[in-house]
Amino acid sequence: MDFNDSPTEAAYREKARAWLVEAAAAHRAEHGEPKPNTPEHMAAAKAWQARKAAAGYACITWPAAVGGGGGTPIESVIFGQEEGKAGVAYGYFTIGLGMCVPTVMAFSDTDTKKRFVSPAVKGEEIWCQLFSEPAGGSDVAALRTRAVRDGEDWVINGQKVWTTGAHYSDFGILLTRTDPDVPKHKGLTMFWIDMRDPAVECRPIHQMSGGREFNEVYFSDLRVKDSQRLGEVGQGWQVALVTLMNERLAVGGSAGPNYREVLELARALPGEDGPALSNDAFREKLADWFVASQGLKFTRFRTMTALSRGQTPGPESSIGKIISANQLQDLANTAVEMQGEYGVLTGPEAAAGAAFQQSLMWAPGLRIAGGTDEILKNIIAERVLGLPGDVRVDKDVPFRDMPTGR
Amino acid sequence: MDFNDSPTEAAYREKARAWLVEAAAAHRAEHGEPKPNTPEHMAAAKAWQARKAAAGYACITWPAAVGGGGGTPIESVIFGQEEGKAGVAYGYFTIGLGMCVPTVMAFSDTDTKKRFVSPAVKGEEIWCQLFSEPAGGSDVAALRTRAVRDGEDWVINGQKVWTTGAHYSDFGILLTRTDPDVPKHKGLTMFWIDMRDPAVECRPIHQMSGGREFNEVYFSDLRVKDSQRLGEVGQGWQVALVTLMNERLAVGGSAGPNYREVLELARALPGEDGPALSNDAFREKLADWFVASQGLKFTRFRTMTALSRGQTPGPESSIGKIISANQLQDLANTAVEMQGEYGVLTGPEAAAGAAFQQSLMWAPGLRIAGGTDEILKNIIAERVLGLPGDVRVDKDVPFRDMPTGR
Amino acid sequence: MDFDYSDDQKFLKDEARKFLGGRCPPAVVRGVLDDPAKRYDAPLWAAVAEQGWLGAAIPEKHGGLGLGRVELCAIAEELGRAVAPIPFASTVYILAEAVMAHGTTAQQAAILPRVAAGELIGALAVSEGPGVLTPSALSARVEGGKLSGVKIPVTDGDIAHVAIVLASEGGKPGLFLVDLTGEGVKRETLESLDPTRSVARLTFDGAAAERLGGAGEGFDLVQAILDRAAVLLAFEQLGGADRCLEMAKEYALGRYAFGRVIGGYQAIKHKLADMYVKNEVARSNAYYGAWALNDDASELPTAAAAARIAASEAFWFASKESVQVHGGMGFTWEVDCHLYYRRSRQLSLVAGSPRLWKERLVSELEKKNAA
Amino acid sequence: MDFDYSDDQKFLKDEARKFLGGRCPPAVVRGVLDDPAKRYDAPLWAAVAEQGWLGAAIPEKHGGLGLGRVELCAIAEELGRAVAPIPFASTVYILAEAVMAHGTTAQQAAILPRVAAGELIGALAVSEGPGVLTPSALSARVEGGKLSGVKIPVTDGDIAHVAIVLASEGGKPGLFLVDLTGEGVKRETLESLDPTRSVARLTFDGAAAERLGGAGEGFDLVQAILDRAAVLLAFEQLGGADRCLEMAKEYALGRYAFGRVIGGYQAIKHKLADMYVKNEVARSNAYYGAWALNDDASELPTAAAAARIAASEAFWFASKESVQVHGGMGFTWEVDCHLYYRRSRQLSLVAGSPRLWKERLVSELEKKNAA
Repeated sequence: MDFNDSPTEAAYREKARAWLVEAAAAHRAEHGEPKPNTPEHMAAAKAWQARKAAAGYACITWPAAVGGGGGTPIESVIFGQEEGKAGVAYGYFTIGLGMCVPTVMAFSDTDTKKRFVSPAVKGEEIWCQLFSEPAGGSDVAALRTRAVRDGEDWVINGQKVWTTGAHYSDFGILLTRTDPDVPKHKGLTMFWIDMRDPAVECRPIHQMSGGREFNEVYFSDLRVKDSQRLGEVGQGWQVALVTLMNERLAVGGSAGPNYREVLELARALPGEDGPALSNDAFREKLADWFVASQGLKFTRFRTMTALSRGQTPGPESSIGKIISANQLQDLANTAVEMQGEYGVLTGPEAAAGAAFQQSLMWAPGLRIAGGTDEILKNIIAERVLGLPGDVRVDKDVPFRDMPTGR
Repeated sequence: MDFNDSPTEAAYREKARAWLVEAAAAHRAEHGEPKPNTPEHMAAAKAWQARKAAAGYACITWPAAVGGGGGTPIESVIFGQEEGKAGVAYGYFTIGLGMCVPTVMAFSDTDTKKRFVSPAVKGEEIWCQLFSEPAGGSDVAALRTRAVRDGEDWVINGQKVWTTGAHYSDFGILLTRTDPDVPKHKGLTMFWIDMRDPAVECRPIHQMSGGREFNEVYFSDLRVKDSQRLGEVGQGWQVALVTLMNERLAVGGSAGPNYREVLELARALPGEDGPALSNDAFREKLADWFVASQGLKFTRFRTMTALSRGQTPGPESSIGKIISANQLQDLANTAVEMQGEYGVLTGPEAAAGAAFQQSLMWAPGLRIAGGTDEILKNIIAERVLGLPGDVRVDKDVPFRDMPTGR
Repeated sequence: MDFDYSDDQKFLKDEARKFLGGRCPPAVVRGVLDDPAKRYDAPLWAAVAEQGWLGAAIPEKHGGLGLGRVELCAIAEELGRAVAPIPFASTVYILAEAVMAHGTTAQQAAILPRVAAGELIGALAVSEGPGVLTPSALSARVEGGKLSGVKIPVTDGDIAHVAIVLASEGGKPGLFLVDLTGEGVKRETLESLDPTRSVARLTFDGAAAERLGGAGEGFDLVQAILDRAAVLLAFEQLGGADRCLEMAKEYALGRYAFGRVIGGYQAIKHKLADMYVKNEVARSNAYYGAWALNDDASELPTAAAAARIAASEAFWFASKESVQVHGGMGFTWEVDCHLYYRRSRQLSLVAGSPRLWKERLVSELEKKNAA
Repeated sequence: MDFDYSDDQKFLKDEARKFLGGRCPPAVVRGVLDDPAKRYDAPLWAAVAEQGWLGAAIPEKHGGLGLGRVELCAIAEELGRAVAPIPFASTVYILAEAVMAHGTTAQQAAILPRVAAGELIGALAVSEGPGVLTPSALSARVEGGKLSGVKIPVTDGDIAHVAIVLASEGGKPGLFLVDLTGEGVKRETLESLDPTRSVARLTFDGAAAERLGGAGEGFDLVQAILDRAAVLLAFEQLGGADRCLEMAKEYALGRYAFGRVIGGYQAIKHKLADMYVKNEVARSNAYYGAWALNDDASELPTAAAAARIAASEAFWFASKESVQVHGGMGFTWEVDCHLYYRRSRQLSLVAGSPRLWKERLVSELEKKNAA
């Protein structure tokens, strides 16, 4: 029961840290600190990824033969921690390298792998994942994007939604319906596609939080070759499960202000009787948030311990998002309410740079993205506790005949 | 939007109050204040019921011809309020007159009605309701008590559970399974039975709270005549629904200490810094309990208004028990925890006469009796909001073939 | 026992709903939301004035309809349901109610007819910064009838004609009526969580100020004004919460997942049942508040606090969980969920946070129980 | 990174579970519950002593096994899971730990070997009535080495041989070791929410008292003792909470309603998922507490508070909702749910309520963040 690295881990950490210090300095000298969502930022990100790949620090657990580091999961975690401390980290590659490219590696031929894996590892090409649709949110397999065979090609029409990074991605993996006459899970097929094809159109989604980080993606007679198929025709769901299983290992980043920030806010705010921080009701909430945050932090440590011991962590990590997303909403709301009428302000005069107001508007999305509270609780109940799944009325019905209401 | 009686209601209230003052005095002079669960208490209760019946204050909404008061629902509510204030009220008749006898009235022949209704109104005979079984809690219709036809008789074997007042009841209405080869709701039949029959055995249930207020009731070759049948063979579920619909109108009594008692406790208890009542976190809870309690009180007023206007209140009253039972548990626990280590004490030295500790042990039962939180939320969702019922896998399966696990 | 709207009041409420259904559909709310230059919907304001709503509770002699407060509650409930983007609360619940309760005959004669006619928008200027304003921290000052100081934020401060301003005079806190269109007033519109309701920074530099109510009673008067406003705001919150439940229910009945409507899943059903329970608790407490307000009962402080606490909780819960029931769609700008989510925050913040009202409620209960 | 039990510790824990499965089935717990004369299960106590658990963390030179605190945590987790009706907490987490941390060499030599051998039961006597005991209210007094006063309640006070008593001496609060079998001690067994754990009123009238730790440090020492005990108690609570979840899950998988197991309904599934989440948060915080305890880290006050808060919340939630999942059966005396419901209350009350620990935690955070 301690937090120290094993000697091997410590050695790896030391090596990684040394490399990072030098590499980060060189990287900054070359690229500066460009603003997010600019071409310069993307260029810097790609350069950093290439630099890591050259040193064996990109895709650490992948074989060196495909450009990876040939290392262990715990090494990957350690490098991630040190990279965070070094202050250079870009999010553009997470979905591609975490979910899409592993799927390509698992389900394509040698040529395709050769064509795509190494460029992705080096950051030369970015991938996105095209699964969610308006008609199938929690129920991914209810998707309607149709792929119809035409000789050696497939012709694709339909729409995806909530696609992260569609507008800057070069390629995507696309789950389609190829047979609506069989039950829904059996009529799906996966393809990789070129996102630059003119038949692919990205439109940003205007979120309730005001931002536009996600996309709708439309396909109008998009033509792909049968060789772009990943897995067998009708086996798309099995392929998608592999993709989604890899999602679990992607580590969720920090989600906004936590107990520390709200403690600081309350210390400065006048309450009825001394600073707001002296209110016992607020203090109890603060204690609860701290305990939950520590709980999540140490649960991650337990996951790392499992990795360190060579075990595979289970779906237990689902607890993280349920807690953190709900807590963010509660914490942000408490911080805003504590300000009284002033709490409505979101401009330059807002307290704490309007961080709490922004979190308040973002939290509802966080509670939905990557699985609603309800879906995550189902996962815990079914996969961790072994309780039965819901009664499924859609298992044996041809997709075409399923009620949809719209 | 006011709390005053209409002139008619005020006149009725005045008349009732005048009668109650005199009647209660006379009743007390004759019976004193016997301890609950004694023969004297039962005798007093029966005498009070007879006195009310003679004056038209028993079963106020029932026709005078059967011994009732020939009055309106709002008169019944008004009398109940005044009776409460007069400090004489006994619970022995609630289930019989609220649920069982109305069922007898609805489903039996003239002779049976003549035989039973008037004695019940006068408190001469007490009824209980025999529906729940070990195998069918929330799922009442899953019951297994078998009634088998034998000439003009039926022979009944099986077990009921959680039967209130079985040990002091004279008669009961009993829901049985007469045909296990049809789906579960279709094979039920209702009877009235004599609780003094030697083939009926009552055993008190030892509750986790320590008390023994409820019973298990066993039937060993209980023989009843076909004329004791209420409704048609196989129509027992329809009959039971009438019984249960009447349950809704039975007013839930006070359930233990409320915000006022815990406020008083906290005023007297030392906290970290002044009395426990000065703790803001406690004060917020107190405010929440007050608001919820007032919410329930005024929701009852809204129900009374509907009655007063001649409307039928809906299943909205289900919100009452969800709130009050959960609140009782939270309030009791808060009051106990506030005492620190001393809170474990339940003997004569316990704070507030151990009322909070008793409530803490009773509240889990209150959350189950008359419908668990989950069942009540289903009722609200389905009957008030019109959402669909659960997928039912048991609708068309013969009862005999239903999986039960035990 | 008559603890509900009367038939006449129900008729008024139904008519109000129809009226707002036509004049204040979501497109009108979005017109204000999406246009930073638009601080409220002026045509709706004019139409509401024409309906007589602004003067619903103002006596006939001052040009109002002379109805009771319960009628005003019925209107408030419908305005909340429609997320109406107009300064109704500031003008009617606060300015008009305050002047009726605490104004001199002259002040009433000067202000009430203009409110009833839709010529005057009001505002309440108390806050000077984040957190609770205590008497010792109050910095706005009146000297020789001239007000100086900064108030931030002031809801509707940029569009109001008259503000009630809390300021100290001779070391004592008082309330003052200030003509915001006169000299010595600088107004700046500020960005807000709920852009469909306007907020501003008001900077006073020698603005003419006339006292409302007694000298030194400023903080007590603010509380008295907020007690009345709290009941009316509770009805707006209740209307909003009801609409959130309806929207969530409609969506849950139309949206399919795994071959059946999501409204058939217990997790969704129970979430909606929870909303229903909270809304009913809020409704019952609001009705009690309406009675206390209408009868000017001594129970008003307790009733107002309970109404506000229950309604704030119900609207917050319903607005945030309605987003969740709508899933990804609920998080988009196009779907109306966020109009209610934003408004639920605005309404909870505008007259003191639920936490302050809980403290006020318990203080009242302590007093009552001690007696 | 090695943030879990080691293989050896897991082995110890598995063995403990097997041992308690055989020696402490529910029948043994009920033996104490149902017999007012029985204050603990003496055979189990003897067997536990024989296993060496009483001295698990006591140095070998004092007759213990000299293992670490993490091993003791593993044992605590299993004791909590089994609702063991023995004075383990009072004797091991409190008396032995306190004497190791604050006792003189002589006191250690006198007490620790007897604890390890199972010859000595301990108790902590602080409370003098309901609510928080503040220094000014402390009424127990020591004069000339003789203790007088009343302590109520004292967990295990009627069966203990030695108590650590908080009393003032010369106007200063101190801790004192008192032989409860000696002169001037009157003990009365009291009724409790959890009859499987004993409580008593102790009346001292000139009982011999020997100071433990420094003069005037009584309250600080109590807190230091409770910091250590809180971590170990958190593991008992965690073990209990885990067992509640298991019981609820097993019942939900075997009980049918409407033709399918109730464990297939979302309302039950999500309730169990909520339990799981709380238990995992409690486990992670408890592990951190174990580390801080074992390493005598400066983080102990924070870690102990967090462990206790999370574990109290988890056990309360799991024990009360497990009753609900069991439905009517869960409310009967025959089903074991109430053993856990009662113990969850006992464990939350015995070392200070969660509310006090939250206050302590936030005070620590304030200090840390100020620095």
